[in-house]
Amino acid sequence: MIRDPLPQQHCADALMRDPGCYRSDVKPVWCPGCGDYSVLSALVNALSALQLPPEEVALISGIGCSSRIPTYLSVYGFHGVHGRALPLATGLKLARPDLTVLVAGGDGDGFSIGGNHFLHACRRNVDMTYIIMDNEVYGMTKGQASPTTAPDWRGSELTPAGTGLTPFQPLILALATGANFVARCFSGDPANLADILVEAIRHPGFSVVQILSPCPTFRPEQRQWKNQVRAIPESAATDFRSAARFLMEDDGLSVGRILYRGGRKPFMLSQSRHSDIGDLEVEFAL
Amino acid sequence: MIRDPLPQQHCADALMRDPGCYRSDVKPVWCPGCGDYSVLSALVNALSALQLPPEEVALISGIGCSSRIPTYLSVYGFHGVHGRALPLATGLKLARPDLTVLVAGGDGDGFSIGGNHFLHACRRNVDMTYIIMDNEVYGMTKGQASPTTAPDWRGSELTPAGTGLTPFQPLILALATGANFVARCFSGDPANLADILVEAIRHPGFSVVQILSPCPTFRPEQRQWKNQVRAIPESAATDFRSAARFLMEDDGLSVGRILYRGGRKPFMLSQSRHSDIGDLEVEFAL
Amino acid sequence: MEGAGSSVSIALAGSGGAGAISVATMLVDAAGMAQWYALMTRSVGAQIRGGETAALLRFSTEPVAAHGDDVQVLLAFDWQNLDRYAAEIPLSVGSLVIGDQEQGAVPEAIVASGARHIELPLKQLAKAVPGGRPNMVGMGIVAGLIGLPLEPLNSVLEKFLADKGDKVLAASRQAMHAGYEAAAALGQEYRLLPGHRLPSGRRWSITGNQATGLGAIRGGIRFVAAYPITPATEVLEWLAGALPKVGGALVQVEDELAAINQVIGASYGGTPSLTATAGPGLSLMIESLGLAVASETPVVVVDIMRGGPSTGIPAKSEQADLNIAIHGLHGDAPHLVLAPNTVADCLFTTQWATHLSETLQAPAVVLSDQSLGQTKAVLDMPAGIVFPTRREVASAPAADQKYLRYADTPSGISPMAIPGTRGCQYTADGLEHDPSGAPSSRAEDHLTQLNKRARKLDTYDYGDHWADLEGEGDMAILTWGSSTGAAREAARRWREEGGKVRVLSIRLLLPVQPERFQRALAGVSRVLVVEQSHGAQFYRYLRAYYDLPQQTRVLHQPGPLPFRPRQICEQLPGWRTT
Amino acid sequence: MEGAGSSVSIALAGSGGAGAISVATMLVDAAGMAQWYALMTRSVGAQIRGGETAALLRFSTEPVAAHGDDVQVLLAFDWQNLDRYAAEIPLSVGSLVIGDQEQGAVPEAIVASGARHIELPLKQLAKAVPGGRPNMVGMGIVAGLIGLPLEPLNSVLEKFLADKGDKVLAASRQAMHAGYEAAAALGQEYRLLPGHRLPSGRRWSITGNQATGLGAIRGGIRFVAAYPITPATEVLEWLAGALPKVGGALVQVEDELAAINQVIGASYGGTPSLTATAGPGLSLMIESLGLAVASETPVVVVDIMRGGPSTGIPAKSEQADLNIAIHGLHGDAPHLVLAPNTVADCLFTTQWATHLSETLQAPAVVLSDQSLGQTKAVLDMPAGIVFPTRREVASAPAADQKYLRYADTPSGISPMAIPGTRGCQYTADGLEHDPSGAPSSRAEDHLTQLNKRARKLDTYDYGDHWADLEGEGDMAILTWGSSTGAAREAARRWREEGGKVRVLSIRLLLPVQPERFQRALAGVSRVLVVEQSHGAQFYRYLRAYYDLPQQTRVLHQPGPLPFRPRQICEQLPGWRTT
Ligand SMILES: Cc1ncc(C[n+]2csc(CCOP(=O)(O)OP(=O)(O)O)c2C)c(N)n1
Ligand SMILES: Cc1ncc(C[n+]2csc(CCOP(=O)(O)OP(=O)(O)O)c2C)c(N)n1
Ligand code: SF4
Ligand code: SF4
Ligand SMILES: [Mg+2]
Ligand SMILES: [Mg+2]
Repeated sequence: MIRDPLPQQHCADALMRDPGCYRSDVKPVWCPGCGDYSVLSALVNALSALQLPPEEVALISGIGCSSRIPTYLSVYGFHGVHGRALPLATGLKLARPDLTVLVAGGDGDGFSIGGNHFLHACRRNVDMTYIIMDNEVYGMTKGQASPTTAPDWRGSELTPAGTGLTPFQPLILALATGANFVARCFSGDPANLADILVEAIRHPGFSVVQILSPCPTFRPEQRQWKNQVRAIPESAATDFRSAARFLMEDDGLSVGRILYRGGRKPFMLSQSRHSDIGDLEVEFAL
Repeated sequence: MIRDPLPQQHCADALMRDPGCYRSDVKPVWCPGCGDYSVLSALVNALSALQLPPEEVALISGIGCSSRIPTYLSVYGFHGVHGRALPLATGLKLARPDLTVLVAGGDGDGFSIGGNHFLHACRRNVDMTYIIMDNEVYGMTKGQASPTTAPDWRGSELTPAGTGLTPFQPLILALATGANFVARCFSGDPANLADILVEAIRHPGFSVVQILSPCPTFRPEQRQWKNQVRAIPESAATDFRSAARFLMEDDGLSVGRILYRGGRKPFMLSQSRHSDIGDLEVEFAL
Repeated sequence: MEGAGSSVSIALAGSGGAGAISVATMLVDAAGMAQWYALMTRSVGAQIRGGETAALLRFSTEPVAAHGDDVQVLLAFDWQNLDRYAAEIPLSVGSLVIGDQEQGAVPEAIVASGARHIELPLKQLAKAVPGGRPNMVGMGIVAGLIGLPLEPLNSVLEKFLADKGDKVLAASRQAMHAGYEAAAALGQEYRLLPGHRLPSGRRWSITGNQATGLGAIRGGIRFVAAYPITPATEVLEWLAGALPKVGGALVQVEDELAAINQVIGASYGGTPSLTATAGPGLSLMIESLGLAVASETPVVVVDIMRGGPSTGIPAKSEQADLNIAIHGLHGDAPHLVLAPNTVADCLFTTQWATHLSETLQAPAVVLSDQSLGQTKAVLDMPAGIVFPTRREVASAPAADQKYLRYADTPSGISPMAIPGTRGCQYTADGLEHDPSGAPSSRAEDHLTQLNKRARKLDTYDYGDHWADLEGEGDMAILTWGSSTGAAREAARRWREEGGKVRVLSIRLLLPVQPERFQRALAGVSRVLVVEQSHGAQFYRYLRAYYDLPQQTRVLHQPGPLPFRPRQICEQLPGWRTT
Repeated sequence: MEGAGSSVSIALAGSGGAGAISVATMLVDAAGMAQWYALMTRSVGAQIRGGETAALLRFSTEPVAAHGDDVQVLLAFDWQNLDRYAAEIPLSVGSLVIGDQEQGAVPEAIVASGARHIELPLKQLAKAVPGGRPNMVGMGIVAGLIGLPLEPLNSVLEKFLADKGDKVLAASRQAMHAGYEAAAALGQEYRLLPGHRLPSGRRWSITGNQATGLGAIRGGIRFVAAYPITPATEVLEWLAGALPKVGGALVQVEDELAAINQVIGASYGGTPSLTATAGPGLSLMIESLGLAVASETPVVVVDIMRGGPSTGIPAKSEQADLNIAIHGLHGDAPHLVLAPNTVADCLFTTQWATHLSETLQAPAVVLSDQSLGQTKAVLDMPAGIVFPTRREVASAPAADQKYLRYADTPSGISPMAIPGTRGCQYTADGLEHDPSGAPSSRAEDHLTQLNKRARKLDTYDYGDHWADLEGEGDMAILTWGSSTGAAREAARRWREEGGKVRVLSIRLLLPVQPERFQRALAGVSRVLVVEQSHGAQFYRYLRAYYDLPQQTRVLHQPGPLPFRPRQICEQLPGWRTT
């Protein structure tokens, strides 16, 4: 699936874009077995399913193992600083509403240092898709607790007795602050993930897709996720209330379904060119 | 109620501390009619009711009209930078669990620039009381929309068509992220406010008290709040679920009752002095 | 004190409700319509509303960029909290203080100045007019004192009170007239000579913060993301209204971290973008300014400096963010730093900064300050300057070539692909990278990119705009930003007394221009550095990057008090040349 | 290349799984037990796990602070991605490369060096031992080459493999022995002379990051709040384990904005507090560092510098955060900046920084870097230094006096009340304030407080610790931080050849010490500045604050490659003195 370094002709044509059209020639730095590989392949599959011209897609990220993903695609990318992918993407989308803007990153990047932007991105409801590769750990910095880590996880020297903190519930917060599309997936089921990514990208407004994506290196027990995850029941996804109620009871291992699709109008800037600069200056003339 | 610049003798004695013992001689910069005056007086009344020695209370704030409050009390205070009152207070409380730590500020300070710390303070559940003077505006910078401002408020030149954003719901977020005590009050009812502040300060863990505190200067229409607020029904405050359900339906003008008191254990650091520095050095010796 | 004929300085003071600021604003516009020039700075207290306020006005027959040494006339509507700002109103034995006996005794601080003092019954005169207000009486007094004709006064009143209704307008006019007549008794001492006639519209009345906004739009800025902060908010307020009219937009965001990242994102998308803030906000943007450097994304960050450190003195001016603007980034992070030196120059410098940032694909910090930004000035209409170049963009590469975003070009500028351009997809990166943009930690790639990022800035030809040089002689005043006005006025006086002195005001602070500097100072053996910072930041910066003559002195003081020309003049004797 | 008798440099390389780092770690400890000194730095690739890794080792009979010019022996377990780090392993014609033919041909980059090359069947030798691993064979080879006795080797194996069970231990020992024997065939060229006998426990094996942590605790730090970041995380990891044992604690927080504010809060409460980070995190702390300045709250911020700008090169070293540390704050914000110059000095400097911060009620930034922090060194047990003073605290004032937190004292240090002290309640403030702490925007209060905050730092007597001076002569090398090691080694060689040179390594970078500097350089007419930054940040800093002789040269290069002593020696001739 790794494409030739030079852009391929067929990728320019609608309906002819195979997943390889969205993949760059850069080899991921990820560890063997990292869940992010599957997210990468689901994402290129989703883009292929959507037949989006690669040059009209932008993928923005922060810092972390997962945030390395833009380099591995052949769309436009921006690998920014830790925790600031959402505002960077927001600026891009507001200035360039014609582009399909995706944001990707980890649980540390998005919910620890980036938590404020997450809240305000949900509130703002700009038409973007936020893909969180949640491994309940800081992979890149070699295994510290993240906001989604269970309070009793003792695997880090920084929190030898566990964090003792209430885990951060990204989807409840997304719902509560105004995200327009909410889903949870598992990287171990890339076909389902690709389908949901397609829906998320299509849906207007701010879409949040939380993906359980194991970190076998620092959370080897997550290899068991494939046996532990279960499908979100259809009943959970009827409306806002059912989704909220379901999430408050859930242990976080229910995956594979869109929980909420809202109808809020996406935020856009009104830019109406109706004067030239000279007209602006009249106010100063005496 | 404004006390003499020199500390008064009776304020050193338990059971003798009148509200004036908690008030400094500095005149507030607030506008006439600002709701924050009532918050100030409710707070000193609450401290008097609790008979806390003023030197064992610390009041931490950020930047904003409301954040000026520490200077007007005669407890220990810290007027920090914009948006960072909660981590400053957290560090203080963790290092000095013997102090009563209060945090105060505005809706901009707490939910816009400070939003991330708010989430994580709720998660961490350190034993402090957070007093938010919510006027749905940035008073200090002369009237811009804050996260709690209604989306169609057109009073600021920065958002002439309104923000168009979903208002931030502090109490829903506080509940969802783990705050241990949640209440909403109105500065126009300082007696009730003082009562609830007493309870909030007494309650272990992180207590959040949202106070509707009008800004007559930039939101003159808030003068009407006194006619618009209503009591939170008793039924709303039975448990976590009822509180959450109530808040999701409420328009934000229900006040005067504690909505939730949780039983989560407050976060503390375990500091157990059992070796001297020499013992730490043994690991390096060959 | 300067001669009253060609320039006069007047202060209006009172509690916030007294309306000193609106009166001053109207007087400035009226003076401009009367073919004069004018300047108005304001000083406000800590009180959010209703606190003390003062407006410092200077009217002049020639363009004017700084206040004089003393206030010739202080008109006080009341004396509330005067001690908090008395230091900002320089009175001397020659000054005239006009008070209203109804407001109580003249405060000690004023009496101590030795100024002459008279009482006028402002409140009483106002009361005589139904609906009349003392500030309108005061407006009339000042107008009468300086000989402002009634016609422009009436037309500014009409403009400012347009939506207040005819009754208010009539009352205001009448109260103003009452003051105008009262002034007649005060003599001719403060009357200004007639100004030069210019066609209507050729004089502007504008604040530095508005000029900054206009410069941004002229430079091509079409996206602004920002978080309010004093004293930068007015830049944003003006832009929020203006941008949509030219196809752009402003968005208020959750904090400064979001602001800087939103503008980076928008600029990456091809839209020239800007944010404006003050010191505390600039501090928060530092990490991501480094991202703009490393990813080579043009963005403009306007810092309207205020008193520091920390939250400091939000509403007062200081030139103390030079250090952070020049050196604040971690790692080796070459970028642009520019500073306007007059109200009018806020327009030019912001426009030029945008041009340079776009051309050089680097962030530009523009250091204005509260005293420029919140000063309203009557000035000659600024020339419309159009810069030739724009961001160098990439188009689709030949079929057998791979687009290299960070190609190591001779100029150091690599064509930038705008998303949407087929075949040029790349990932912009804040990690060190190879020419394609892929992360690399190899020493060789690091050196190549560090060299390239430095080279593009160092080898570009900035031309003459880098600094303003005036005068001649072997003595030079070296300054920047808002201190330039006082330095120029001091130099003018020096020359009037037969001395020679150059004034070099550096507009382009980074990258440094050592050759141009040497040329500008050729033959200079004595330098006086003038800057408004406690730490002599500008002097240290000059030492680090430029060769200064042995005889270099520094005149530096922190805010909020601006330099008076006299302070600078006092440094010159002993150094006198012929 | 240096004589093999007293020092030898060896590199171990291989893919992440090969275990080069653990072997190197054990060799260092064993060398220390064998009465030698040692140094080990590591170089890791971008791969999160399983990527390329290399360990650079230097063993010596004398204390050693830097690597030599060349690696004498490179032992490669495999050749995976060698091109990514080949530049970091300096081979020359005299070097020996040991490879395993099973791993394929020696890469071109290695062959090009001209190094001699032999093959040893590491994998095969390992396979001969049930459970044996090639890295253990490699360990034996290196040990054999340098003549490390078996006894310490066995005891480190026992210590490191304690929880792996007897079978693993036996297999490892046997594989190591096989390597040890294989080395016999390679001759005596790399054998080290015996070291000086020191009693057991008098030599330490410690990394710079651990030493920093220990220095913090010795200085009195009892509260740490921080956010993980490479290469500072190990400071935190060590402190997280150690602090609770002395009644302190570490808390991992949501971001660096929280970290700096938590430590300010804890310090305000009376507990000496610290945070550690790297460039990106330091950038985020800038605003609140200003708060610590303005509110006069002591805090220590350790910055383990890495390649910049922006996210840069996280795992590699550079000395390019000097600018931000010195000048990064907005407004006039005097503070402390210190830098350790050896692994051992990480301990002393952090301890001293804590002492100064507490004494002077100002934030202190400690600039260590990846190459000091992640270097493991065998060194003489550091002396336990106890500084006399502590934070000056206020006690309850007399009945008729009001406590003034920011009283304008002669020293500039005002006694600080710790919450809980009756009668001293005050509000610490980042707004400018009067002596009581109440906000004030008056020019007079601003000047008083600016003067006071500068004075307390400028007039304090820092004694001899401000810099390390060695040598004599009219030529000086001026350097700081991790570049000091190479500079000292270059100077040593220079002296061995009969030259004279001083080495001045500045530990206290801020406040500047112009008088001490002048004294240290009295009689010096030629200066060579040595620093690891692309922008020559240290040189610019020196120019700004110190008077340098006319003949000043700068040797500066960015990371990740460290200076080789040879590079510095090459700058000295032509300048030779007698
Ligand atoms: C300002 C800043 N602080 C800290 C870091 C160090 N850092 C890099 S990635 C990371 C956490 C990554 O965790 P996550 O987002 O969950 O990604 P993962 O590696 O688990 O995919 C941290 C703390 C940084 N690069 N910048
Ligand atoms: C980093 C930073 N950004 C912006 C500001 C400017 N600022 C001061 S107060 C404030 C908003 C205050 O609003 P709020 O917290 O609601 O307080 P209020 O004045 O309404 O009581 C802002 C934006 C600042 N001081 N620091
Ligand atoms: S450390 Fe974990 S998250 Fe990072 S690449 Fe390895 S497996 Fe994936
Ligand atoms: S501006 Fe509003 S919030 Fe601020 S003091 Fe005035 S009334 Fe209160
Ligand atoms: Mg993660
Ligand atoms: Mg508010």
